[in-house]
Amino acid sequence: MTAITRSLGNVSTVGKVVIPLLVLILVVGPLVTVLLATVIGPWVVGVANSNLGILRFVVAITGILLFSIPAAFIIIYMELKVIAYMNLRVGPNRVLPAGAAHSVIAGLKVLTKEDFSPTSADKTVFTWAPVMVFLTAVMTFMVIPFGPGLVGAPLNIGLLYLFAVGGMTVVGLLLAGWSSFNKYSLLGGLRSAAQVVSYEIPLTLSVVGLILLAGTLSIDSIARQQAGWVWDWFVFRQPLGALIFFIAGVAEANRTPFDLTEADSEIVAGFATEYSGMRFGFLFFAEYVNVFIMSALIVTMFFGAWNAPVDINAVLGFFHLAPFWVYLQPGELGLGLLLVIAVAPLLVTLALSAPVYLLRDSMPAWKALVVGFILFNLLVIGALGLAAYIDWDWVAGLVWFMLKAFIFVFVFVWMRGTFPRVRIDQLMGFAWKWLLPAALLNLFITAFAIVILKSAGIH
Amino acid sequence: MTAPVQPHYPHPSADDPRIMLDAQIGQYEQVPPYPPRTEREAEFYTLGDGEMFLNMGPQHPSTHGVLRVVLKINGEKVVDLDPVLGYLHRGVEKLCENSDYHHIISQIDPLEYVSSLFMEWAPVMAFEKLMDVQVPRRAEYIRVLTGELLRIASHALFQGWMALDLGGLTPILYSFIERDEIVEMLAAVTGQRMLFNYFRIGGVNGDLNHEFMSRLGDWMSRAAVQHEANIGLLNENEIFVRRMRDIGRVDRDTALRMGVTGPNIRAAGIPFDVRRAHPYSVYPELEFNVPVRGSNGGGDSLDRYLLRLDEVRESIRIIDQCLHEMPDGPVMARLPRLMRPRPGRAWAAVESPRGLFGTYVISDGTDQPFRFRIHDPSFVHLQLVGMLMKDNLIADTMAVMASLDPVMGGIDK
Amino acid sequence: MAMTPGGAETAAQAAEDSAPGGEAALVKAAPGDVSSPIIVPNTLWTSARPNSYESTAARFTHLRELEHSDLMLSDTARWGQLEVIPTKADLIIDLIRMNSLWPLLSGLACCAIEMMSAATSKNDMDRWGMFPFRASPRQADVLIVAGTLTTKMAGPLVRLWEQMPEPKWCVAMGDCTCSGGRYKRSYSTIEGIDRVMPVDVYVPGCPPRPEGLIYGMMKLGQLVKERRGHWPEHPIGPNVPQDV
Amino acid sequence: MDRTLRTRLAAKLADRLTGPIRQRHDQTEIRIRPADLIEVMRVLHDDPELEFVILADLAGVDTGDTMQVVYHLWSNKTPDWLRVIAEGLPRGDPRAPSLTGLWPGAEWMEREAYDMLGIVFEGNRDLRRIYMPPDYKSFPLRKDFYLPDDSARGPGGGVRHVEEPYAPLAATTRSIRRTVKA
Repeated sequence: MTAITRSLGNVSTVGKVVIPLLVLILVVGPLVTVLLATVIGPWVVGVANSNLGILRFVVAITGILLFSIPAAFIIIYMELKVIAYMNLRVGPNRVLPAGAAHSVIAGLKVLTKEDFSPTSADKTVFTWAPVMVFLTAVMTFMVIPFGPGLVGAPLNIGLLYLFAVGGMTVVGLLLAGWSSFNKYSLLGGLRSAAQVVSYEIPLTLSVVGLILLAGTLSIDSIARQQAGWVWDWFVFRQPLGALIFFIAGVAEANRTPFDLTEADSEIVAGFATEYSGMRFGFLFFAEYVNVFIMSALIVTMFFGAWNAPVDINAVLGFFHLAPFWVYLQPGELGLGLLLVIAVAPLLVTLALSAPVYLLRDSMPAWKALVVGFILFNLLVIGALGLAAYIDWDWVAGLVWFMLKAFIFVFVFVWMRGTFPRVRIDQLMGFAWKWLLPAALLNLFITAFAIVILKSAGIH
Repeated sequence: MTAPVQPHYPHPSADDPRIMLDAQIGQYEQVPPYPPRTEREAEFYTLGDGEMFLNMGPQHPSTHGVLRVVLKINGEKVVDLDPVLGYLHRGVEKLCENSDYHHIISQIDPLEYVSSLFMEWAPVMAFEKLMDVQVPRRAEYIRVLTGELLRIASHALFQGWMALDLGGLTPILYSFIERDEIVEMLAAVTGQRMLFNYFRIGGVNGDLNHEFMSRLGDWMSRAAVQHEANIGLLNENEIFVRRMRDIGRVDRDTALRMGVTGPNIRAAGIPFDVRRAHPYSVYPELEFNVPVRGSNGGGDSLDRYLLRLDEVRESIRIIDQCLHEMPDGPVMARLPRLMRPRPGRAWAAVESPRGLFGTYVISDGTDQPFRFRIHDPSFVHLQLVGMLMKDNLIADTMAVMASLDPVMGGIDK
Repeated sequence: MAMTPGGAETAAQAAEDSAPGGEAALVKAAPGDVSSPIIVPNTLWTSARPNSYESTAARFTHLRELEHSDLMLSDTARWGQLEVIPTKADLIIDLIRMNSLWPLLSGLACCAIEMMSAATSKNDMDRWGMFPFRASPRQADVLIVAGTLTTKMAGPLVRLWEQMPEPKWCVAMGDCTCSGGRYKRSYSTIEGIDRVMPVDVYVPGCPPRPEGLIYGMMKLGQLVKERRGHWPEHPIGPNVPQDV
Repeated sequence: MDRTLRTRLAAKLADRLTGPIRQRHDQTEIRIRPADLIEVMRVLHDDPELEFVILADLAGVDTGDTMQVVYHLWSNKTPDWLRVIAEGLPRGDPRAPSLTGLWPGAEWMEREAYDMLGIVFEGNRDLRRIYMPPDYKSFPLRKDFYLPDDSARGPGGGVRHVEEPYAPLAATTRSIRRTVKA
């Protein structure tokens, strides 16, 4: 025993960790495997089978957590680059082509910064407030349908859940502002409380008309009702509602021109003034996740969710064509399939690199081959993507959904590059004097129209 | 001589009872930490019900440098405020009193770093009065030309800062393009981008050169159009206009009593422009208007903003006239190297982009001035902030302060 | 009267402008007569809140103490216990930091304008990932001291520096911050900020061109990569031996 | 040079002036006692023939044995700048009446003169240091405040005692010469 201790004392820190772990794995590993195979495995499967809903929820929230990070990175990169071009600048362009990784680099750097809390701050609240902000943002994702069936939790009261959870963001901001023990933070937190609470009302009311029209609170159902052509989208039946929802959404996401909570020129960085390191990273992330959520919501409610703007079946029907279908059955080719897999890449690569080589004098052969290979890969990916798009509903839905959502993200970024900031009294006045009556008007007109149309027998 | 040894002091606050107490209570709100010394300080540092202090600066994004403003706020409303200066006090006056007359030009240059040619102009004029020097006409035209160029650059920066303080990101970058072009142009003739050190007693340091003229020609060919485009960028923005209208209104009487000059007094409806009120250089020979804005009730932030845009238009006119009317000839008077003016006093004032910039020199017969006094317009204008901001919102502080266009270098000397 | 009056008109004036002659009029400065000296360095260097680090008093109040301590001799001075992390990971972290240096939005004087100019369209600092000027020191990596540092501003500036989280770097921009520059003789300026805080990169010039600042920032990036988490060699304060 | 201004001033303020009215280039200069300051300024400001409405500058001057406060005024009625010198303030306890009642904008300039030269303006309700820190004791623009010579400080001088007035030996040779002359 002493020999073992002595030799353990000689190994490095890494070794001290690794060697006991190895021993543990060697001894415990087989035991666990046997147990898993005989007893625990069937039991887990049984439990999972009987609790499919919960399992689905856990998988979904994990997926969404994983998804929210690249989404935020892409939006941050987009903001850096788009605003740079609006400013007649180039923007970040050092890490990866066109500086594509600069947002990731910044995120990682923030992660490795020192993370401390001020002396007089309420440490518990100070630590957990960013988590709360981020968590509410991510929880909102749960009910957003990214495509047909691609939804974390298909609640039938999805809208209600959305507003209930979305409204909790302000609690996180308020806690962050209050616990920092900084007057700028406090002002920022209070401003965000006033702002979000005020804009929550027109935001919710603007959707009530839509609910009356759709007759449901389920987001999935609302999305399905917008299938078909562009003019089936709710934005054409609820233009005022869409406008109010958009404006209130900008205010909810704390974006320019309503970014009073972190107004640089007034209250330094608002509720985030005292945050550094990863806690600041959380707040920063949550802001951009919120931007994506707002865009996604606008798309889901008013801009046809995952539906394509063209009803492809109707078009095909007009030309008396059968619905397009991929007739390729790979299994029927038999041995030929192997031949294709072996030869096709080579031939296609050569075929693609030949024109490149011939058309450009300065191109050496190996470079042309590389270009050809890349083109071939792109071709294959494109073909596979097209096949997936045609074959699977959810791929098509995801493509359209992301496209539309990022168009709205672009609008958010555009506004940031363009607008000055409004003042707090103008902000509140706008919410209560204009948006709220307009939302109510929208609601009454919708209800009135529905009653009239129903009594007239038109649906 | 041995250098003084830096003694090692124990941590002074380790057992400081006041700090210990603060740590126990958890607050550090004793502002100021000493008993009030003046009536005004006692009044300001007494908190009413529901009020608190908010300390802005010396490092704050919108205080235009190292100004510190202590706000007494009630919620979002500013009850009172107390600007604290001196964070950039470089002792320029004392340094100038210890430098000879040529040297002073470079000492005073960085005072108002946005428009440093005007900082050279006033002392140079004062020295010329003191020494009875006649400046060649070409040199006077060059002074006017470069000065007006710099005025445009300064007003362009003002436009950008105004937008930045109201939360707009983009205009500042556009105005910096304009400013960089002008500054590079001036660098071609002076050799420096910001602190030109170009004017001399009795003329300017070097004639205009080819690169300057070609750059200027390029710029002039599109200056007016570009200016109108820059105006359109902000003036048609509803948020921007609403943020500035009816904020920080200065009426005529206040403007006079507070010693306001420059664009700020013209925006209050009083056509006081040193170039016309007390003409110097070749300004009497040039045609330009003194733009005035503001109704009977005085001018608000928007007036001050718009007036500067009007001034840019006039400056472009002046530059055009200078280019057409500039005579040939020498750019420096013949002067001895070592200057010992007769004992006497001289005062000279120029219209800088911010207002009346004056210098007052007393000579005692040596090659250094006995007393050298600098009067900077921003210093006077900043006083207004305390008066204008009462019962406005925190966000308006930025709008008003930006519209007064203070530069801390000049304020703090 | 040593002064010779220049003319008839100014004779009386000169008499009024200047004091009567003689040694008697010379006001002797005795120690305590006009003032008592204020010692600058320690008020600058002591933390305003000694217990601000996790409720414990700081172990060191001067970098000079740190220099002589065992902490400074080991590699762990800045990053803490890093033995578990392989060296290459350290390099990757440094590469990341090098490409994302967020400056603090703080300018002192003239150089601040050129600092802003470095970030604008013509000289785009954002290309190296240096752009988002953070307004709060908690989120900044680099303190670009742009402009003359006065004795009154020294305290707040050091406090800003203390408020920035590690790892942090300092760029001294302009002659005034490097050495005192043209205001070296003044009674209210500090001759170079390296008297009050450590400096990583000096960018001379009055003011330096924006390209100069960008070059300095790129040099800083190089330093971040090469220095691998070590402090600069020189300590704070006068680095000339006391016997000189 | 506006000769009519000279006659007008002489007519209005004959008994207040302590010296002759001087004119040079575009400046007219009058000298008064500090005790008369407010009345003189009121006349200058209010009189319809003078109407000096703009206070362009307020400067304190330390001449070595006495102090002066110098005002520069502008009026639409004359092409000259008017310089008003309130002279003869004792150097040990320089006191002058404040002009903040007439021009509230003079407040900070008076604070500056107080900060730099120690001139106390009676009636200014906010007379505290404006540039230097509140605990600063000396007055930098006074003539007995010497700027140190570059060579007087060793290269390893470190952070100097900013406020210590240097004894003449350590001060610039030039400033010593001037002071001795004066």
